[in-house]
Amino acid sequence: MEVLPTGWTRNEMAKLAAIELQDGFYVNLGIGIPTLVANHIGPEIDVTLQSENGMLGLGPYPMADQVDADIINAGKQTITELPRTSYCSSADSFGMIRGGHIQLSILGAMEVAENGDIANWMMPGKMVKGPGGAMDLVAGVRRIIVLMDHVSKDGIAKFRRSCSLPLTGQNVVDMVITNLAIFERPDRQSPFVLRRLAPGIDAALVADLTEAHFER
Amino acid sequence: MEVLPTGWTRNEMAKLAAIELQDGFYVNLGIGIPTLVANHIGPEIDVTLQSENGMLGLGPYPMADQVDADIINAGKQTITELPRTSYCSSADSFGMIRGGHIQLSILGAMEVAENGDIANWMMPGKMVKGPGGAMDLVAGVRRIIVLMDHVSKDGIAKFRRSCSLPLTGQNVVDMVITNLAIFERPDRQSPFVLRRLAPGIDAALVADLTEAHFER
Amino acid sequence: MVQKIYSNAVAALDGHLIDGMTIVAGGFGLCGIPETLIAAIRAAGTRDLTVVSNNAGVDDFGLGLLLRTRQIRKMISSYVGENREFERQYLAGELEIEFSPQGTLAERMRAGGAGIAGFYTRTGVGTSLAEGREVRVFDSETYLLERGIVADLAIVKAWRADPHGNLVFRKAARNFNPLAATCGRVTIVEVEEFVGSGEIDPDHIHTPGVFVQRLILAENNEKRIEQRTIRAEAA
Amino acid sequence: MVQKIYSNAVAALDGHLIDGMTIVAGGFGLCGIPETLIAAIRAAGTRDLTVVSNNAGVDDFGLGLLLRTRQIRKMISSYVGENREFERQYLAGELEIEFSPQGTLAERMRAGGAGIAGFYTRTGVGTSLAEGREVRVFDSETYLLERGIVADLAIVKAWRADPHGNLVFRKAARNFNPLAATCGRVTIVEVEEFVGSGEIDPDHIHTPGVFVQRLILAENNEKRIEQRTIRAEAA
Repeated sequence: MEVLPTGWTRNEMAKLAAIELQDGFYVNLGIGIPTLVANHIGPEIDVTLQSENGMLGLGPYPMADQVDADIINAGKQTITELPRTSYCSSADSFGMIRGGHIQLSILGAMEVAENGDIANWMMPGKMVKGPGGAMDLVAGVRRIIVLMDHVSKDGIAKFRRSCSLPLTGQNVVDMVITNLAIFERPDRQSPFVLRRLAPGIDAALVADLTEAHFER
Repeated sequence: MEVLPTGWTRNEMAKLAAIELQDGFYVNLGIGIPTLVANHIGPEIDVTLQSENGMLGLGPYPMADQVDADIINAGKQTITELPRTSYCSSADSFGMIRGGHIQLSILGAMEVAENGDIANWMMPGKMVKGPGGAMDLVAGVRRIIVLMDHVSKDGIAKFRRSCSLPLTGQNVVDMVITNLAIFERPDRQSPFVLRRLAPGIDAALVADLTEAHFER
Repeated sequence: MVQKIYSNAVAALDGHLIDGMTIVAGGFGLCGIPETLIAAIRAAGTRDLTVVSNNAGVDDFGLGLLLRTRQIRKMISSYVGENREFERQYLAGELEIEFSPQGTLAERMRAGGAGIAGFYTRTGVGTSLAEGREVRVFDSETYLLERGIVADLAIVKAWRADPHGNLVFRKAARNFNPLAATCGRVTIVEVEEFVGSGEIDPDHIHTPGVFVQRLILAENNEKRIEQRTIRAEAA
Repeated sequence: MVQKIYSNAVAALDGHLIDGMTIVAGGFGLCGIPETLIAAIRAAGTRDLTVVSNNAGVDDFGLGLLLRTRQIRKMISSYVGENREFERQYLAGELEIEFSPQGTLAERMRAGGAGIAGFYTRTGVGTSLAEGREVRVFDSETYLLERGIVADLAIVKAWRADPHGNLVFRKAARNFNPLAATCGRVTIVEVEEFVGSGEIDPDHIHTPGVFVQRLILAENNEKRIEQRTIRAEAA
């Protein structure tokens, strides 16, 4: 079996996603690779991270002696407060999300379709654990960026004509960052455009490993 | 013109209504005569008054030097706090009301119908000022007691077959206390029953001055 | 850090006032109303406004000031008493009014701010305010469909804010303010007092900064009382 | 004064546990869960429960304890990972699950508590969770109708309470607790600490006492952490 070029590392993908954060943004980062994005927010921009369990203004992980069981993010990880932090109920927290007050969410996915559909809550062949807040985030947040591997462990394209797995949301993805390339579209009526290739990756390879139609 | 017996005073009507307050009740008192009910809550029962502008636990009017523009009731009167007082938004306040968490509301009315309809927000021949919170109260509070004169200034019965004025709510009144009599019904499928007569008032007079059907 | 604090109301409103726009305002009666921002909108002369507010002020205070100058075309309110100029314009057909029951109005603001397009309430069933609205039975109770409200601009009065726009309201001046703050496409807040970053306990914040785009120090804090009721010393 | 404070969980739950009932519980993951009341329900052995809770605990903690004893017949939740016993019972057909997206679940509790029979949300449109639900277009956006939830009993964890039942939650342990408190026909709250009447600033109260029928001092305050993440001193 041929060895495929691996392209960007997960950390590099997170760094590329961090470029999309603008000064003053309120941002929700999903569990997994998206969490790494927080490490790449420069001091020159003012970004407030939101966690759907009712915390706005997430600080870094605590020192061992700072751990507080009542300060956790949506991944149930212990974190810390910042001077800007506020807490609210889950209903008020999802009011922010559903009401379009969060500018950007960066999420992982199992599949994204060329029409912007996303599938990230049901794993094939595994028990369904539930959508958590993913359906609310993709339906409510103004802009959705997906970070995912370009192909699955079995070599199957994850950016597809249509999702084969049950959907999390319909026509909600604005940008896809994989280890091989970045796809983006200016609005949700437009097709995705190939914006950038990882070092050592050419467009032909990306086309080979992508089922979705995209423009160049 | 014959002089009609006047029956109970407004203060006596308020005192009769106060009997309906039970220990532990959360109660919303409307503007006008219902406000007087607060003066008749004895120290032996624990009643918390709610005001729909977002105050739970209303205290008495302030001394002159205690007046605070930010502490008002729904009648826009200056009042005071109690040790139990809490404030909330108007949405949360009406959540209490609409969600059935307030046990009792005592309101004024222009008309009540024998089926429990109430009209108390549009005065005939006057400009419509709006329902305020009256429609929410009658629809949401578990038990509604109306305090009103038995007949209008023009001698027209206010407890009627059906309301002639625009409704505030349909089939929501549980008890009617007028200056002449008290009518009550055990549930909202039952007819009103004459429960009590004011001193010097007989049932025949009440029947004469009442358009509504009621049982004796 | 993004600068949310503006030097005054004119600067904060700059670029956000357009004839024909919809403005949602906090306040109940004259309690907790954004006096400074109302005065600035009056001075700006913006016209044909639709104003969503529980009340319409009195003749010479609150939103009554914008009625006097005929800047308001339509009010969405629950109660508009205590205002003769309102009555005159309404009877002359110069002003439109849409009544919403008070709790429904509060919930409509919250819904608009929270991405809820509509909701079912028992309030108003069988009344004239139900006309033209969908009626629906759930579990043998009848409900009305009411719609969320989103406004172009929200004007809000808070007690304290920090530079992030985290707000604390004071006592019954909270009322519609936190709801208005959520349902403006842009939310501008006047406060009685600024405090530093981190000075508000994160459990005491009523409105998180995500809802607030611009902040000013309130210059008008008359806080007029509608019904000054007092009791005697002996009572 | 009406006595809302009970001596312990058994006394507070007395008369309120019936086989087949619906219980709504606060908490997110293992954060802010009513540990003491869950233990008491386990000891009481009440069966065929429908439990509304964002999560289902872990195998040996939280609602996982009631799954182990097979007291739960159905869960209404947004996410039920981290629980092998749950998976076993579900795959064996012994346990029913109704998934609600997290924000929809929170709003359903709030709606039930606030007398809102149903509401329209964009969340879940076009997904399998929309099956059997009414779909409706408002302003060219598609929404789903979701229903409010009212439970027979709410079990809630708060940080502080006064004797009137006014509650304050602590940090992210607030989560679903104030919503659960509103949507129980009876609401029982366990707290870490009681304070005296008047000791909580009326502007700092998260849940007013009107929603709370019974209070106990929490005896179990393990507050287990699911993901203990720390950083090195130097970071």
